[in-house]
Amino acid sequence: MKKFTRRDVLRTLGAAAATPLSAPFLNLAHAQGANIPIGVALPMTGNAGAYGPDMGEAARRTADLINKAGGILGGRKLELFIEDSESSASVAANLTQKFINVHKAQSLVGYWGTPEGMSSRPIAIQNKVVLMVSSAANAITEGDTQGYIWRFQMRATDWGIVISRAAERLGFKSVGVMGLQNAFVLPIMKVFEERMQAAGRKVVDSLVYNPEQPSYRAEVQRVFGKKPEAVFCFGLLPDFVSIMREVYRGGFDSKVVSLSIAADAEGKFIQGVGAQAAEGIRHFQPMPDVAAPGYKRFLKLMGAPADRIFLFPPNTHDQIAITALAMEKAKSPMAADWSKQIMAVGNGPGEQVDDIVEALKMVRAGKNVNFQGAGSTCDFTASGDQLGRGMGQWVIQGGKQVFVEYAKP
Amino acid sequence: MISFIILMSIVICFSAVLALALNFQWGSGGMVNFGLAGFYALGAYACALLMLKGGFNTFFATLGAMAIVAVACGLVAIVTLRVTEEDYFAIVTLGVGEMLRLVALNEDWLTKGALGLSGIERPFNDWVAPTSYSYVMLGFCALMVAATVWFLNKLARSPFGRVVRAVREDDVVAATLGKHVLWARIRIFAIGGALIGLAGSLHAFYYQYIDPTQFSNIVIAYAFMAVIAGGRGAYLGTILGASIVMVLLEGSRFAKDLIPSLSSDQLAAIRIIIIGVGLIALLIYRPQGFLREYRLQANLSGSKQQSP
Amino acid sequence: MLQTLFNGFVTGITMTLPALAVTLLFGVLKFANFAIGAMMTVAAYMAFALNAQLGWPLLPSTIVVAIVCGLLCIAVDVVTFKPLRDRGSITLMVASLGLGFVLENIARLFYGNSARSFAIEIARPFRVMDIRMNKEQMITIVVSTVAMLAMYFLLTRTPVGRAMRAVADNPSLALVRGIESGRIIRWTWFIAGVLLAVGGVLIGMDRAIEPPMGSSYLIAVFAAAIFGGLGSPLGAFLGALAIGIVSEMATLVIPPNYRIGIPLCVIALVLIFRPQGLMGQAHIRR
Amino acid sequence: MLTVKDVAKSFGGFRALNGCGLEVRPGTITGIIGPNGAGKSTLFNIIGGLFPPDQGVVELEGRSIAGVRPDKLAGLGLVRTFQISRELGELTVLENMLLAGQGQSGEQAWANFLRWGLVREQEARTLAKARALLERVDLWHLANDPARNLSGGQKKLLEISRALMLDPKIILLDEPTAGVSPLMSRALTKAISTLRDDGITFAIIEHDMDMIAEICNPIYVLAEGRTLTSGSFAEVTANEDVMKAYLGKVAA
Repeated sequence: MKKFTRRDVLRTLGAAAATPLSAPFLNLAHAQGANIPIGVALPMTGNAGAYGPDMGEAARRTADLINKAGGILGGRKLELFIEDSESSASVAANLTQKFINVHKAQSLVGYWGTPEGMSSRPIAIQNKVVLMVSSAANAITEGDTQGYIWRFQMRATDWGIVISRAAERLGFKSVGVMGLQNAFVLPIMKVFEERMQAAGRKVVDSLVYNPEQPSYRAEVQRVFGKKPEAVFCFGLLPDFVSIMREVYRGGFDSKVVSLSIAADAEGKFIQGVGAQAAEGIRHFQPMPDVAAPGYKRFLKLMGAPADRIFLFPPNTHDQIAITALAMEKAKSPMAADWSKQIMAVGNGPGEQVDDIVEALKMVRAGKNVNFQGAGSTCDFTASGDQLGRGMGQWVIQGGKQVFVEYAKP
Repeated sequence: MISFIILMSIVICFSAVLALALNFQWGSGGMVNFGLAGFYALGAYACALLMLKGGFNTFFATLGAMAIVAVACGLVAIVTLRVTEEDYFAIVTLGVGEMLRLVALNEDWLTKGALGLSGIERPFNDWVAPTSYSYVMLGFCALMVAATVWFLNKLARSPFGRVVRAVREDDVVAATLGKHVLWARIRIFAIGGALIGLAGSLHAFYYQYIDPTQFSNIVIAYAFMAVIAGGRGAYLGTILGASIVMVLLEGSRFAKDLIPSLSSDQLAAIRIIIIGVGLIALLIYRPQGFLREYRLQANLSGSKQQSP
Repeated sequence: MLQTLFNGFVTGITMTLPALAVTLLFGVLKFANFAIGAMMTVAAYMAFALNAQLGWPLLPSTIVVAIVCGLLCIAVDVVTFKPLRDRGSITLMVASLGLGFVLENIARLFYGNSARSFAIEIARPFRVMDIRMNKEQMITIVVSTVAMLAMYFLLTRTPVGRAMRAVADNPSLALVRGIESGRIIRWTWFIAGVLLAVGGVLIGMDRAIEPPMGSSYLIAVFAAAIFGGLGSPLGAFLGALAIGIVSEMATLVIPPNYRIGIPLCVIALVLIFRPQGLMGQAHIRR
Repeated sequence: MLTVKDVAKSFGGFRALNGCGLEVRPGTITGIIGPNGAGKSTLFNIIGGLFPPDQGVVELEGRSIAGVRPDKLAGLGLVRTFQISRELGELTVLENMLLAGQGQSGEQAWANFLRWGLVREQEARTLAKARALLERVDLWHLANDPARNLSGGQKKLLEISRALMLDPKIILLDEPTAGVSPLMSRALTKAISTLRDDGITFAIIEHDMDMIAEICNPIYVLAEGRTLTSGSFAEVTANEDVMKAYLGKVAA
């Protein structure tokens, strides 16, 4: 190993001191023909660890597709930097710094959880870099985002709207609500309760519980003990498994409604509690419109069977596609320029296209496009929220997930 | 790359302040603090809330956070130590730390719960161009580390520092020699608390966003590792220890590609296992750490100055 | 109301075995072992491996795991705590904290973060006087009671037990060094390992098996042992029941997510009013 | 000067002291002897304020000190040493000495920053005093060594010197010659009698009968938690009960 001399150290320090001055020039240098870096922060660890790998695969295949078709901005290739966010706010913030400062990324995609999105948000805005999140909490796009923050997911309050509408149709007269203390669960609970009360249904009890509790006996006893017709339990996998064991062995008969990240979790839930205890649980999750041509195209890209339902990977695909389109449209890899074109390529006006390669060609030819993504129609509000994504509803029957319906807010 | 190293250095700096606080409480004073993560969270939240809700500027918010954590630590010491000894103290700190994190998680009206607090102002933000802010932040954090080390070293060399170490070595003897042990311990824990408050404030300034997940118990393992590696009671060593721990942690992120067969899940587990094993191994094989605690060295040959 | 009382009783009795282990370890070795939570987690995963993965019934799995855990604890002591024995309780506590991190993450390394359950049929409850009870709860009550009686027999009727009690009862008497003390320490670890393993399996039956399952009980278990008087087995038993019942009953008046505050308050009250705990004796160190 | 009357103390079911009493007059070296388990160290622990007696009177210069904290006692002029030397091993010999200095402003954390001139001046004075005491027992050349490196006898010397830093009126010595070489033991005996001549009062627990005989008067004999008898060395050794207490212990 090379020994560091004092001169080396001094030289490094000198370089460090010179960097702020040269930083703009470095970025300019980047603008000339080099690869276009994109930072991808995905949950490989922690409570969302199940989703990261597929999202990463979707990102890779989408980038390859674009690169094989000649890249963007006159032949420049997309280069992905995929990292594990560990479902943690501080790790994600450090990653974001690394993407921006080490890899000079102007587009940050992935960011599944709310903590990741929230902690990276100020960094992205400060550095004028686009951050595309997959998280639901309303707060992500609230306030002044200067057009740098874009959500590829339904807003949490919209989840509440869809779920409460379904609950009304299912005819529950009285409901209990329990939710994990979590940034995206609380707005869902709030909207859900308001809507249920407005519809004249009785909310017998509502409580928030902590993650990693020794047991959930007291919570289950309090809510289910009041014998509501149905209990809506918004949580994540580990707590929901403990809760359902308690419910089943406690002999409670209220119907249970939950979210798919808890009650499905790629099959881990039924594995965890067994088929009898899981029987009859309904669960909801924002999902792509599986009938849409964009989603079918995505399945082919992933090489997956036609009935496979990907929840989050289509969003990652769309994030990369929109990045590419907006850059091409703005003729610039700098986020300050292309962030202004996101709505133009996503919402239209223009011809509806669901093939990213085709769409890029059209943009290059100077035509307007209205990109239709795999996860949604990729329409946005000016504040950065996504429209046109719906929610799926499933029910567990005989140890199998049975799809019920797809609904938009 | 340079900018990233700068940013990592900032992280090292505020981790070092936290480790220094622990080194004062535990290394010098012998008061183990298993609630470190909770007190750290208290510092960060206090600083953020004083600014967001109290309208304080960054300077007074930091001072406020230091005072609040100092008082909290002092209270824990008073209630616990009035009657009993270190084993109970460790358990109580663990519980109080847990409780503080629960409050941060559950009191939505104050802390916005799991959503966390965002929009935290930073010191000197108005005077510095955003592109060069990280240098100013590093300078500021490094200054805080230097000030902390200077302060602690000055204390360690003072008669108070002697009492601190005496209380750690043998509280009964210290009492026999006329030292008020309980009062000394309260002060040790409170001064450490003030430094934890400082570390928490720097954390809040750096991330500009805080939420309860940032203050998990792993923080405790890292801080203990930094203190043990650096040397108990050796404050300069703590900076070295904190650097080693953070470089290992962040470096493993870069080195991930070397072992592709491991999932990130497993890698994260292995990292903590390494920290834990390292902690025990250092305790057994090198309890004195890399650097040694300050010891008074008098000039033995010099002439007598005054007769007693 | 009655149901909550019963729930509290079950919660309490689930904690008796770890509380016994804590009090026993503290009594003989004179330090608070923060690794017990992770030790239970590891035991639960070991039982899971035998039961769910190799298809053994749960009872033999538990017996095997209990013995293995007992031996493992002895090994852990030799590697970790023995070299530090002379360094005072704080060093030992810090080492146990590190050990806890290591053990919990070994479980995570092999099984990841997702929640798992033993391969046992979970059944609907039966009713006694309108209180819902279920089979696992009955098993927990029986096993814990049997373990308590076995402990009582062990501590009063066997030479090793009497020696352990002598050391635990007389804190001013520093642990006698020599062969005898080595044997007592090994037995203590073995018994604590068995208790923790069985406790871990019982907790795993009660809730989902996941890496933080054991550590989430840490504060409550310590509160139970302190409330009962550290070093007193009967105290640990009663303390666990009391903490369980009080924290479940408290959810009737306080928000359930602050339940963890109850054991903490109990510790604070004990420290202020009766530092030696319910059944403990006043003791003076050194 | 120091009066102990009818003191009793139990631990659990065990009665360590039961009706124990003694009187230490100013300027004496009062010896306390008795078989192992007689309660001698417990008595010192009670006088030294480690724990309060269950009942009985402990007075220093006519003022009750039962249950008074050790640090307060130090202020009243009472210091003790321990049977097994309790030097502060990680501190240097000199630091051990400086620690015992009284009324140091520098023990307030803030004073070191706000009144550093005063602190430095006091520190110099404390240092000079410590140096004088260490030179007297020939430990000055070891002043910078960690105290744990000292030999058994040197540790005892350090403990006594450290006690002297407090300018005490009375020092309780718990087996000062235990584990000390005969040569050092002689030196200790001499040092203690010199100090007595300087006006310091001593109470000594000791097994070394030569030392007791040489410097202690009066001598109290404790057995099974109570005071058996007291008097000069000759009186005490002539007492049959004393012989029985010692021999009885051996026989049992």
